[in-house]
Amino acid sequence: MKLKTLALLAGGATILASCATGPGGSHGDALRLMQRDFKPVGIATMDRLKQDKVQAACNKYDDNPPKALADELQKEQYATVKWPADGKLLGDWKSGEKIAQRGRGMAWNDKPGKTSRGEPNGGSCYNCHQIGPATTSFGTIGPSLYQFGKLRGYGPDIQRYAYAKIYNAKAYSVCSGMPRFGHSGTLTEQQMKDLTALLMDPASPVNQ
Amino acid sequence: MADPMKIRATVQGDVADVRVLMAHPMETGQRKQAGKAVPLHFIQSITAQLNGKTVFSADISQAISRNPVFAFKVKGAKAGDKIVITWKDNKGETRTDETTVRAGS
Amino acid sequence: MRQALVLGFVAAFAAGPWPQAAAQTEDPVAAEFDKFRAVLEQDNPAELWEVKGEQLWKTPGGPNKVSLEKCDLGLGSGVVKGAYAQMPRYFADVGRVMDAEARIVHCMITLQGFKYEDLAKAPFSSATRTPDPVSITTYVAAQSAGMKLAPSQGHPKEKEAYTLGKEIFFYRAGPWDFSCANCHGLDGKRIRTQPLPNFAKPETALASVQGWPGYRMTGGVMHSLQWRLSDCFRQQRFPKPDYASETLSLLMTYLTVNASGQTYKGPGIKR
Amino acid sequence: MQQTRRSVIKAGGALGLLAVLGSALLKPGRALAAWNKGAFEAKSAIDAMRALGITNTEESKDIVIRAPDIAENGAVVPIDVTSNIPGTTSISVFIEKNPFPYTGTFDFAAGAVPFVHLRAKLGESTPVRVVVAAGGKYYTTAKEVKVTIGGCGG
Repeated sequence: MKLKTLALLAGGATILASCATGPGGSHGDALRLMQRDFKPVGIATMDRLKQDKVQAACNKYDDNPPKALADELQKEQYATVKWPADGKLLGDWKSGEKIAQRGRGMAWNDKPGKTSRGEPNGGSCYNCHQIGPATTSFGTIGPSLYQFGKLRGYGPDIQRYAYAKIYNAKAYSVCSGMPRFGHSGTLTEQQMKDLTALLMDPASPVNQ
Repeated sequence: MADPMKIRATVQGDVADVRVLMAHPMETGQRKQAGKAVPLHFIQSITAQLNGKTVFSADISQAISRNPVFAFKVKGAKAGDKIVITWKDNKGETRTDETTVRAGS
Repeated sequence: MRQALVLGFVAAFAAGPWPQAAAQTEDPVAAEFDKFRAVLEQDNPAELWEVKGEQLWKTPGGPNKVSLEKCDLGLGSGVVKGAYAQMPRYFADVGRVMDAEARIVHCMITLQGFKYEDLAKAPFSSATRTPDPVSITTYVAAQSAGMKLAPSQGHPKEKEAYTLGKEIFFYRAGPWDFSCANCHGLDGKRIRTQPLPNFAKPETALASVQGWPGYRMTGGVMHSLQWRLSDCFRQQRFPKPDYASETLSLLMTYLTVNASGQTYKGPGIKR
Repeated sequence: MQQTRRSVIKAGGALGLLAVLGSALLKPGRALAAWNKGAFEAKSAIDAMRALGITNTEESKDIVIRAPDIAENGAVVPIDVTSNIPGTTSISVFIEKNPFPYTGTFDFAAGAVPFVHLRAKLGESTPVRVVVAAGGKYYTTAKEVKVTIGGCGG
């Protein structure tokens, strides 16, 4: 117990920084400190601190990796997209709207696939995007998705693009700020179909 | 016992600006903690006296924000006057604090 | 009508010498928030905790029944005025950089005899309880109101802390691939209606320190930077950082040094 | 039913028509010193006003409500009310779409200026209605305050 206290309060003296460069520089020492100072809570396990190939590359190159590497990684990421077995990409836009509004899930007190309140995980979409016209409290980190289908057309290619982008945003832009909702297991296939419908169903308020 | 209020009273000309912070949870009865509803607990009435005379009083509901803040103004006040404020909540708990009116800058 | 005026104003200044000011008024929603934030700050419930924190600082307490008046916040034993604006800083007695709350916790352990485990059990405020270190940090912070932020960068460990803090800030991981920078390394963005200042840039980094400790309107509770950063990691979908841990001090070093030279207004009010 | 009442309130001056519903004998000014349970537990502003004996109101531009057009956080919405009506004795506040709209009455005596600053919880976007008692009559105005989702929502 006492040892732990000492480690927490005086631990830094033992870890020396190597010469880090930019933000993308060596983060070996910072990572070691984080691994010491973070503790798992429920579904938020310690392996979440480990970077996968995409995260490591984006970190290393300040979100701007060389084109050849970016292309290679994007191809790999695209290959992770699991397409619905029934071949249908459009679900129910009404349910999609709810998923887009909800910002909970995947954090300390949440359950696998569910929020701490027992609702299905949300997609947090409105946190970053303008989507339906009724919601004015939308974020601006991502581009506006208002009239997504109306502007791009409702064809199968755009449907596939929308579904795959939600499933794995890194398939199109490897250091995108958008989470990989299918790849990370945040959203279910049905939820991603519902979100695709929100963007692509001609009847969705998004396309009015 | 409830925590003390913080009262500030400054006079400009002959109008005193009185501002008060109260420490109170102002529970609406709607909030849940560990699955159980937290019972209604809120300040119901407030009175403010200037040199012993009631100048401002209020009856309020649970819709007033937690840790309430109020401001009001009294004409005819001068530096050195005494302001006494009392609140009473729905559980019968009460708290009285006072301050002296200061000259404004 | 008023909106049109605001937009006209912004257009007139967009090419002017103050791009930062223009960015702040560009969004009419943000302008409305700013206007009423000033109203709310005029009477800030945070003051209730300043009073409480001062009492806790000066009154003998803990198993050792001593006050914190001998606590060294970096400017010498017992000096509170101005200490917050110069933290985080390096403390030779622990061999690491500490932020204000981590140092207060350290003093509560070493001087007053509290146990870290007890202080770390429920370190953040709830509707019904504000932990003592939060009140004390609020008091200490208030004693730096109106002063320029000047976190010390003279010691090699302080420079190292900045570098490590920067790495933590930019570290992308977790199921959603987020780093702090994903939301707070961009210019002029917002999440829902809440502006997201760019903490990596000196012009906008002040927002990471300003207003903390803060009275948070959501829940009506007093929170410090320890809570803010910890909860950011929750939203980042990371595991949980230990309370008053070195990692948090390092991150605070990065943020505060970026805001160096700007005036700290004292405890604030937050959404 | 509630919707109808609300539109009546929105119609403002039309509120006077409701005078016939209440007792015309009740005098303006708070009849009782006790906390008015009936008014505070009323689920509509109209019912609350009736419980308070406010039955005949006149729209007035001499009441100034200063509150945000869009509130940053519905939990703490700052509201300033100033009455420029001579002889003002009280200011009452009704947050129309809250579950219990009646939020409070502020009485002024012995030199108090008819002004109050308060902070209230707004459950959703709503008109904030103010009723001023002055010179034996009631005056009213309202301001719409929008409440939106602010942060990460998580």
